[in-house]
Amino acid sequence: QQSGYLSILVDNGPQSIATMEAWAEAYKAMNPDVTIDIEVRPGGGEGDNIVKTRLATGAMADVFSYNSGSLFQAINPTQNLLPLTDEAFQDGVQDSFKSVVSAGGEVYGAPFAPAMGGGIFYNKPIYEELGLEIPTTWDEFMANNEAIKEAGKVAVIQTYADTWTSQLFVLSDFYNVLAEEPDFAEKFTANEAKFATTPAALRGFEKLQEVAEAGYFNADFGAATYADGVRMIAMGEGAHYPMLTFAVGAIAETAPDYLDDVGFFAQPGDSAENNGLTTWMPDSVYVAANTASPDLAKDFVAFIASPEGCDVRNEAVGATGPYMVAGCELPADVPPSVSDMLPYFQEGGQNAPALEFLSPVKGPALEQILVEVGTGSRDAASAAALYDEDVRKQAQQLGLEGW
Amino acid sequence: MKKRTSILGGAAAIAATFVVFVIPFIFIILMAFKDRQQSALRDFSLPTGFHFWENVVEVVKTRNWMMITAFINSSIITVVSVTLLVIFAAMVGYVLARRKTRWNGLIEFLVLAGLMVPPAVVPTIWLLQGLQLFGTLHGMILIEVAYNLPFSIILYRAFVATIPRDLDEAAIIDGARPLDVFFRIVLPLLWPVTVTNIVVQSVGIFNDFTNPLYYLPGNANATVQLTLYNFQSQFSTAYNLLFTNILLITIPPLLVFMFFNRQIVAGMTAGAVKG
Amino acid sequence: MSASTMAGSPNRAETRAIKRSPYPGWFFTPAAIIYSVLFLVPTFASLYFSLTRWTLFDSEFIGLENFAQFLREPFLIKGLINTVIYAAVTSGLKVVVGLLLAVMLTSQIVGRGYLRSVIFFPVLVSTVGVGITFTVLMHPTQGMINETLALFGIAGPGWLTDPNLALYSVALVDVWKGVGLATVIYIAGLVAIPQDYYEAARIDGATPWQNFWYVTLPLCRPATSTVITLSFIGGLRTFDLIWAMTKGGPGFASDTIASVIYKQYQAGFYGLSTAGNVVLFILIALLVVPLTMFLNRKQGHE
Amino acid sequence: MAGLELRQLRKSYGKVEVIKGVDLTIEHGEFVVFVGPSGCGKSTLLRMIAGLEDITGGELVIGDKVVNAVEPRDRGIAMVFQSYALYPHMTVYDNVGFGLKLARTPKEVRDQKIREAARILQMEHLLDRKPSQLSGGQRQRVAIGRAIVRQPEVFLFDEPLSNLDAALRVDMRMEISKLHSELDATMIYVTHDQVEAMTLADKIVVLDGGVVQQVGSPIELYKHPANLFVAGFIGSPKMNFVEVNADKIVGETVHVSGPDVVGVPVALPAGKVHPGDKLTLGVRPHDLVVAPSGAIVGRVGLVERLGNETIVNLELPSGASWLAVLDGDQALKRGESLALDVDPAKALLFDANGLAVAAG
Amino acid sequence: MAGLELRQLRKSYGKVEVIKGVDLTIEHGEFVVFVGPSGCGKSTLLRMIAGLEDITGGELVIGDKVVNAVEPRDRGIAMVFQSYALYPHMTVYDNVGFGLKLARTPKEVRDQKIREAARILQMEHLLDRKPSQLSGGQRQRVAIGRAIVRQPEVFLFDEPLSNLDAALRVDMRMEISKLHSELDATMIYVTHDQVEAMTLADKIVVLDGGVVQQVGSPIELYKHPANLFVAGFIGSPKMNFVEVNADKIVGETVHVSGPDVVGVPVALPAGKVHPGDKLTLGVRPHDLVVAPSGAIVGRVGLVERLGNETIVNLELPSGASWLAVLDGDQALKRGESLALDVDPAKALLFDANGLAVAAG
Ligand SMILES: Nc1ncnc2c1ncn2[C@@H]1O[C@H](COP(=O)(O)OP(=O)(O)OP(=O)(O)O)[C@@H](O)[C@H]1O
Ligand SMILES: Nc1ncnc2c1ncn2[C@@H]1O[C@H](COP(=O)(O)OP(=O)(O)OP(=O)(O)O)[C@@H](O)[C@H]1O
Ligand SMILES: [Mg+2]
Ligand SMILES: [Mg+2]
Repeated sequence: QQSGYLSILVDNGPQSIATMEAWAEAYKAMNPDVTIDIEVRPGGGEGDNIVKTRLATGAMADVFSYNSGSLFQAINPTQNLLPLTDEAFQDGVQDSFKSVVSAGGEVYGAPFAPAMGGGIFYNKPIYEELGLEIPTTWDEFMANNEAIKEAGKVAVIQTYADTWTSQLFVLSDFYNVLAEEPDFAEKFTANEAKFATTPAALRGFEKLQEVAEAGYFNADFGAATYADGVRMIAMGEGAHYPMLTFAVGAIAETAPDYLDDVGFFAQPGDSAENNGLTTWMPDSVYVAANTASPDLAKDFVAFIASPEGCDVRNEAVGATGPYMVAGCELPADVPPSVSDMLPYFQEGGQNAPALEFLSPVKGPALEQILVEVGTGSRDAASAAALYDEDVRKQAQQLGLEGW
Repeated sequence: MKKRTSILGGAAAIAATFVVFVIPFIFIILMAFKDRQQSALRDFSLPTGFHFWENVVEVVKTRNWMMITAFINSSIITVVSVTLLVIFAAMVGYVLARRKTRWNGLIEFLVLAGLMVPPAVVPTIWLLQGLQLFGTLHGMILIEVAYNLPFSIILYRAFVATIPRDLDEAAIIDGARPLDVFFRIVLPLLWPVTVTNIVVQSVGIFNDFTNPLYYLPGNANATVQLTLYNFQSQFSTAYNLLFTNILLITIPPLLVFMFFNRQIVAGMTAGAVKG
Repeated sequence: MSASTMAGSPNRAETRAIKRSPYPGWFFTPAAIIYSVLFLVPTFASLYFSLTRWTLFDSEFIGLENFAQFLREPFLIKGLINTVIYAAVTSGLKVVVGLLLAVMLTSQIVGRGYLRSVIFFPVLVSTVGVGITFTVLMHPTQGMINETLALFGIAGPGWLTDPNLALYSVALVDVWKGVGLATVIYIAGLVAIPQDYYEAARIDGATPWQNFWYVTLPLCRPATSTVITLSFIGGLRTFDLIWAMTKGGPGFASDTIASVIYKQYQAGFYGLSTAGNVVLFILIALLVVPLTMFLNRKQGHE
Repeated sequence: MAGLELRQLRKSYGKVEVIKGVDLTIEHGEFVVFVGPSGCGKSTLLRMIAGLEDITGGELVIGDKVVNAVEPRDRGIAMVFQSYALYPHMTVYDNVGFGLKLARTPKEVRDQKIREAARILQMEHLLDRKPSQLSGGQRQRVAIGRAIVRQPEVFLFDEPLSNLDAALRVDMRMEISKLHSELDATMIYVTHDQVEAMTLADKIVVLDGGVVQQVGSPIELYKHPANLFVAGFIGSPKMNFVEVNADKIVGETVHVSGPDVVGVPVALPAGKVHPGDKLTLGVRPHDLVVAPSGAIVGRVGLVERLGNETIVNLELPSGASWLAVLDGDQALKRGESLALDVDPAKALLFDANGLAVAAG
Repeated sequence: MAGLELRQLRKSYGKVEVIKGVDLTIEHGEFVVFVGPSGCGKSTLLRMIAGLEDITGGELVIGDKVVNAVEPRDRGIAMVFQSYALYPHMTVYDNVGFGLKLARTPKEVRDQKIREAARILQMEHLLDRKPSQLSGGQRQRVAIGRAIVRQPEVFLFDEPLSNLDAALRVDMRMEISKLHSELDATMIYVTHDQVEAMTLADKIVVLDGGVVQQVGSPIELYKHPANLFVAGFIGSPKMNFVEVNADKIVGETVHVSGPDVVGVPVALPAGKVHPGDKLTLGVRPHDLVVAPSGAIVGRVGLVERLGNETIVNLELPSGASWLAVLDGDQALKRGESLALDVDPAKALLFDANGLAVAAG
């Protein structure tokens, strides 16, 4: 039985708010003397700034959600966060997750959501109608696209009104990069490998260019939004939508009746044998170093990272992917897009973390550069070169060695 | 004859403004009447069902009636800071326009700088914390005053010239102290400018977004624009609720505008001086 | 008594110093305190950070490197040109349209209250709402604008997706949103013009147009200078609408200096973006200070 | 041709009726002066003629067109405003030349006309100043300049010389008079200066309370005022009045008496009054002469010595006080008794309604 | 006590010097009138005394304090502005009462004073109006009202009656005169009206071009002007001038002749002029009388018949023109020849520098 007051800062993704509210309710039901106050912040870069500003000025809420991986490193965890290494619940958390929320030998976070994959959503009815197979190589994928286009349908959905969606072809290709250049991430961090000069890395840019040049996009790809993309893939207005698997939640929300029409596969590489998924570690919850009630905060975080927490989440927003906590089960009736993803995570499946979990280096302008590639105003090679420039600036700002 | 042209002109103007200004507005209203699925299409279509009331209820109830708190907070911040702004800015604008000294150039530059330089957030928070004002409505009010002073000063400064200096002189001869001249003669005659200031600043402050986000953390301190975050995020947006919310938070400033708009009347200085 | 027997300039200077102006300096005090403490001091403090690599948590002094870096930004020149175009287009249109609307709205026109409210309404709507509304209306295929054009057989352009057009489209929306503000300022300016001058001009034989050109325009100079100053600086600095509508895109086509800086800030390059702000400030000052001096100089009468 | 006709012209501000039905005909080329007490409606009438005030009722004809709904610029008028209304953002030069500029007069012609006007108005050295840098009288002259350069068909002057010194005023009066005869324009002129009214006018219109009291040539109004108001208003100092009764009538002379006067003879055609009638006797201060045997006797009050004449305030027995303007510089002592007499032909009588008992 | 002393007071606007060193002493309780041509600096001087203009040079003493650096509200003055400067957003009532309100006069006292002033100024019915709803003369009266309710030690009036009709002006003149004697206040008064100046002033100050030309009592200035400027300025119509040479001197009489006059005798103490001296002869129009044998002969030009007197424009042989004001209504025909004479004691002579050849 805990008592006291807890403030929480959560980003404004509807699933985030809903999940956190559900957790808070459940937790308060167990501990009636606890008051919980949930505050919402924007996501994206603005959200990063809020979090950093509030941490830097000592005005952070007791518990907050934030990215893991390189963005986590940028908030100075050793100074600003309360270590959770020795908490009991960490025993159940997967090591792969712990590694992306650790700094200076301490673990600071607990998973906020299931893991995600970056790949390609596809519309099952279209595949059935045209008798298509799930592609395992890029060439098969392009052949499928051609067939779809021939059938007078939109092969690939792009939604550049929300520029961040343009990055998927490149980011989800990272499994394939690692397959060819296993040490790309280290070299990249050390300024020894470049996108422009590493053929495997350049492929992601080229793939986007190929798709664009083949004219597979929806007509209004420049003006469509992420919400449009979600709707289109669900309702069969387009056959493929490269996206992160959290989009399942959005589909469930805006087009629940079509949830079963959407499937998912990893972005294919050039060889069929080595077909694997680029994965994203979920966001994490952290406890601020200067919290007034550390014990309560830790207890609440432990609750989140418990099987009960997972159940509450399943109840509130449904399942969107495999959990990072031992004992958490997915319900039996997960939508196909989720079940399609699970094999990549299971024994014998192939997956690799996205670049941002292996390297702190990520240029901020990637999305704009890729929009240029997608709209045909820049070719892959120069885009990759421009991105390398952008990366250099970021690395310098981080003060990394060797830049 | 005059009448006819004014009616014709009025009709033409009404038609033109309808196209340019009202149609986008209708879009906003229509969105507020739709359900989530339809609103996600974001098209210019009639709502398939009447969901306005549901939307309103949901918007208002979301996150523990956050909207209500937000309205109260925003209103307090707006009323107090606009009052301070008007008085302080008018005082500065008045003296700046009336008294020519060699400092004027510098002062005007500093004022302009307030418009040209974006505020430095983190040092300001440190400062507010030092002053024990961080995260309080008082602090927020002072921040709004500081950030919006330049705009009001520039407006007043330019308009003080329209009040004949003879009136200051007459009041001075009548035994008025500087504060009397200012509050009894100049400020009343600047009423149209004050109205403009009130309208513009209250809209700006009521709708302020970034500043409360940084300087006024805490759920109890929510302001109206922050309520938009409840329905809009990078990854998913409930457009019907977002637009209902936009519509709801637009109403108070609109009422303020309609009330004050009527107060802008011509001929404030008529009959004052000869020549 | 001694003062009156002593003649000469030192004495005069002294008496002049004693005489208090009817426009006392202490009128500045309340504003000056709030403004300096909460704005000027933090701003000057932040100047230091433009010379550092700054993560908000700690900073490392790196001299002028940030400035060098900022000036190497690949799209700086493009952004600079865009910034000036954007500011000039928006402030120019706001002045012209705002003035014309204000003239119309101060005349005895029917439906005046309605018109005033309608024109001011966009000012009230949050930028987010405006951004969404117009991205919808300007949608290249389903947008109402292009659908209407299609009725006349015109294939409408991709307002926001055509790189050559996006900036201007946003500028137009900015004018749509901001012209109400310019209009209220102009209305205040117009009602301050004594009716006498119009009467004199009518007697002198002025047509309505001449009336406008020779009387209204010069006499609402306070309003004009305010609107120009405010909207020009605003235009040089804004990014919120650009952000809401195009995020500087497609690609980098509608990036302005302010949006470039904002992106750096979003990316967490705090020192760099502070340096960018210093550069932007200098740029704005170079354009605006001569402009305001010009506007104020011409205010010679009265 | 630019004659004017006012037909039952009326003007109200809300409930206040300011002009209450004015009928007036002004011939082309006539010089008409409006006089009347402060606030009687002179400026309002002028502004209605100019087209600056809406006409509440009646018709205004200029030339032979009803112009009620015609714009000021199409009425062919120029006006000097009582409040000047100089354009504050223009120099004197531009203020004066503005009307010409609007009429697209060529630059040289304009320049020449402006300089000519400036010469007439003795303000050549002020042409580059802004109105705010001028003295009151200088502003007024700019206002006149603005009107006279335009040479319209009708001039409207609203107290154009009120802030000028005597010498300048005489000069300006002459110039306006010259302008009038040169241009053959119709002029309507408001003034409070009796001398101006008398010397300039072909016709004087006396207004009071928004009603025309009398219209006529200056000398007619002076000699034969239609009523008490006109009698009192025209002539300075004011005519002296006293209530009297008709005593007896001897041929064409009526003898009247009252509390302050005894048996003053007044020339009057027979049959106009009857003995016992209640009347008012009016005598102009200038028409009183010192006469030891005079019918009017009083005590000397305030004495004003102007040099060429002396103004005496005479306290009459009833407590009323009369003014007398005596020729030359007379050293009268306060309190001494003084007897005055009046020429019967110059004394006037008014009936109980205030209307003149006509001598004609 | 509120006497004033001006010591070498100077004022420049940029390079334009407007007041060029004025020395003047005004006793407590005195009524001083400033006269001078338009633009000569009267208003400026008044505004300097009020403290509204910075003093460029010299000293201003009120009571016995140098007040150059004293604020207007501490100088104990009230002022009527030439431009009225009414508070446009206040009613007449509030305009008049504003000064009292600032001085925290109790409400009843204030009310009573305002109503008293309104009564004096005949504007009781206007108290609820805003200035924009008033006629020119009504506004001017409000401006006066605002000054007189305050009863300060020094009153400054800048052409306070210029827009009032004659009758009202006479009344107001009386009221101001009464106020002066009741309050025992010092009054400084600017006017262009000669009658006002003459009747109100204890002392007249004649200004020209920012320089004091003469200071003296009205009658002194009229009879003994210090120079040609004052002689020409004081008295209406203007004094006639002609250039002459001294012919011969007989006792205390000088005979002067010129192109237009022959042998006009002028009374003058011996020794002041010598035969052959170049002089200017000045004769007031009022001092000319019709005399068939008169020394001044000309042709009748314009004739203005005012009723009580007749103004004749006489064309002299050289082409110069003189004015004569003749008593009564005289029917003179244009073009006929007229001979006039002048009393030797009333003719004046001025030397080559324009200074009067003093008769004293
Ligand atoms: N701001 C100024 N700049 C330059 N000259 C000025 C300024 N203000 C006034 N003057 C000049 O100073 C002189 C004196 O002005 P002032 O108002 O004192 O005249 P005044 O004697 O009151 O004349 P009036 O009888 O016409 O009112 C005038 O010639 C005027 O043109
Ligand atoms: N807007 C108004 N509302 C009400 N009454 C008004 C308004 N304007 C003028 N008046 C009144 O109308 C009357 C006539 O004014 P007008 O200006 O014509 O007088 P005037 O004869 O020119 O007087 P003055 O000689 O004082 O200039 C005045 O009594 C005035 O108070
Ligand atoms: Mg008038
Ligand atoms: Mg003056």
